[in-house]
Amino acid sequence: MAPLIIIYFAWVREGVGRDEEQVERPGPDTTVADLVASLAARGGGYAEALGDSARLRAALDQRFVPLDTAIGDAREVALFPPVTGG
Amino acid sequence: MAPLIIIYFAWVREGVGRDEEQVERPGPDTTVADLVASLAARGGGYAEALGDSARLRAALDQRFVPLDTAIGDAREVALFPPVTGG
Amino acid sequence: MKRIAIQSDDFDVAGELAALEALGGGGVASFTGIVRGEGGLVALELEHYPAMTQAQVERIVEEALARWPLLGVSIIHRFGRLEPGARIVFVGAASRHRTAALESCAYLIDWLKSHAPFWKKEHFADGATQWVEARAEDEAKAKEWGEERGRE
Amino acid sequence: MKRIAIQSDDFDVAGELAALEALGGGGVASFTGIVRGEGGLVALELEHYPAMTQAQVERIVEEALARWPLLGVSIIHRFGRLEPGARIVFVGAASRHRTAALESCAYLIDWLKSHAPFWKKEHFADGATQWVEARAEDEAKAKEWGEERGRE
Repeated sequence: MAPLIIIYFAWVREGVGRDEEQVERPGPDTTVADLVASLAARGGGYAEALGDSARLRAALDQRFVPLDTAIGDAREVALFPPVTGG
Repeated sequence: MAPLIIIYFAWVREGVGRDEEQVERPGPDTTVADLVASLAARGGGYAEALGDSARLRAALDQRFVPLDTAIGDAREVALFPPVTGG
Repeated sequence: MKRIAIQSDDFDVAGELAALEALGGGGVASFTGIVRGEGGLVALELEHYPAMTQAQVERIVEEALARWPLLGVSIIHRFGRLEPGARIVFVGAASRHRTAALESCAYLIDWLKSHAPFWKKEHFADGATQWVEARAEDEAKAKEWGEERGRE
Repeated sequence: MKRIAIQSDDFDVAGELAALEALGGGGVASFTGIVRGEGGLVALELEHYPAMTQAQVERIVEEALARWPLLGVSIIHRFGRLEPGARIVFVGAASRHRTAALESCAYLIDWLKSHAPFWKKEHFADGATQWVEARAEDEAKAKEWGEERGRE
């Protein structure tokens, strides 16, 4: 099974120190919030950037989703702060 | 005392057949509606253009006024249909 | 910045917008009205009340400046004979606030429609002509903004 | 007409407006957002999510086309490093109806602010940097338009 791609933007990217990484695919019922918690448990920049999930937003395969959404068979999870375009 | 200048726009102008004219100044209590009625009484194009005051709007010295406004010492009365700019 | 022009010539929208953009406000909104060539229309003839137009448009610009925190307003209204596709009117506003810029443009164009001394005559391909009638809808839109000082 | 561009280069507002004016609708509205150089800001750095941005902006353009009788919509959003006075975003709409043109511009810019995957970082003269925080006000404005299909 293909690994899960995680991509980061803005201060989340700066905090974790990378744009993108691949992880072993979790079970399909795993939610984005579960993934965030497991990444934050790595400590360091990850804990800082991902420790407070209220400050985070996410997209699954380029669609915004609430953090309690199951990752299912999504190819790509993106984690980022609330957007500030326009 | 200076005469009263009356100016016409759009189909009112076309109906009366002129842009502008001067008339003897009526008493200061005369309203725009009174003036319109006296002009309409001339008959012909005047009656046609000015006979139905509900279709008319007016300005006194370049300010919009309701037709029941007294002409007072205004220098210029303008008579025209509702505006259609923009 | 306050710029009002009542003219027969066409105008340069890019230049107007550039002047508004240069005010440092962060947001510039605009509306441009164009002659529609529908129903065999070959030209729109705009008549206005020269002695009144400039002063009347200035009044409403002052209203907009009092209502919204604007850094600049630009209004250009043409008169004379205009063919389909020609620009008739331009309204532009600059503000720190996008809502102020957009709302003031809506206000200005609504007001121009129903309270600036212009009259439009349509000329058709078959030689017929017709004065455009004021629309109750336009009057209602202007009223929605509330009464202005010095409007009547 | 539907035109969406996500680019680092500046753009030609006059050209965008001319394309919208040529649609024969009678009314063209626009909003342009510009970098404000306040508080010692020397640059704004815009990051975005390339794989998502275009599709996400297309969704909202489709929403606007479904909501208002528009003849054309044009959206340009820049990314990269932008200095004070630089254009960030352009939203334009053409319609037979001035209200539709102006309202859809307001809708599009409100939506871009709170639902397009862009992030802004401020760079100051003293070398400090700061990520711009999302404003609750922007989120509320977008919500006022109601929920869109496929937004979440």
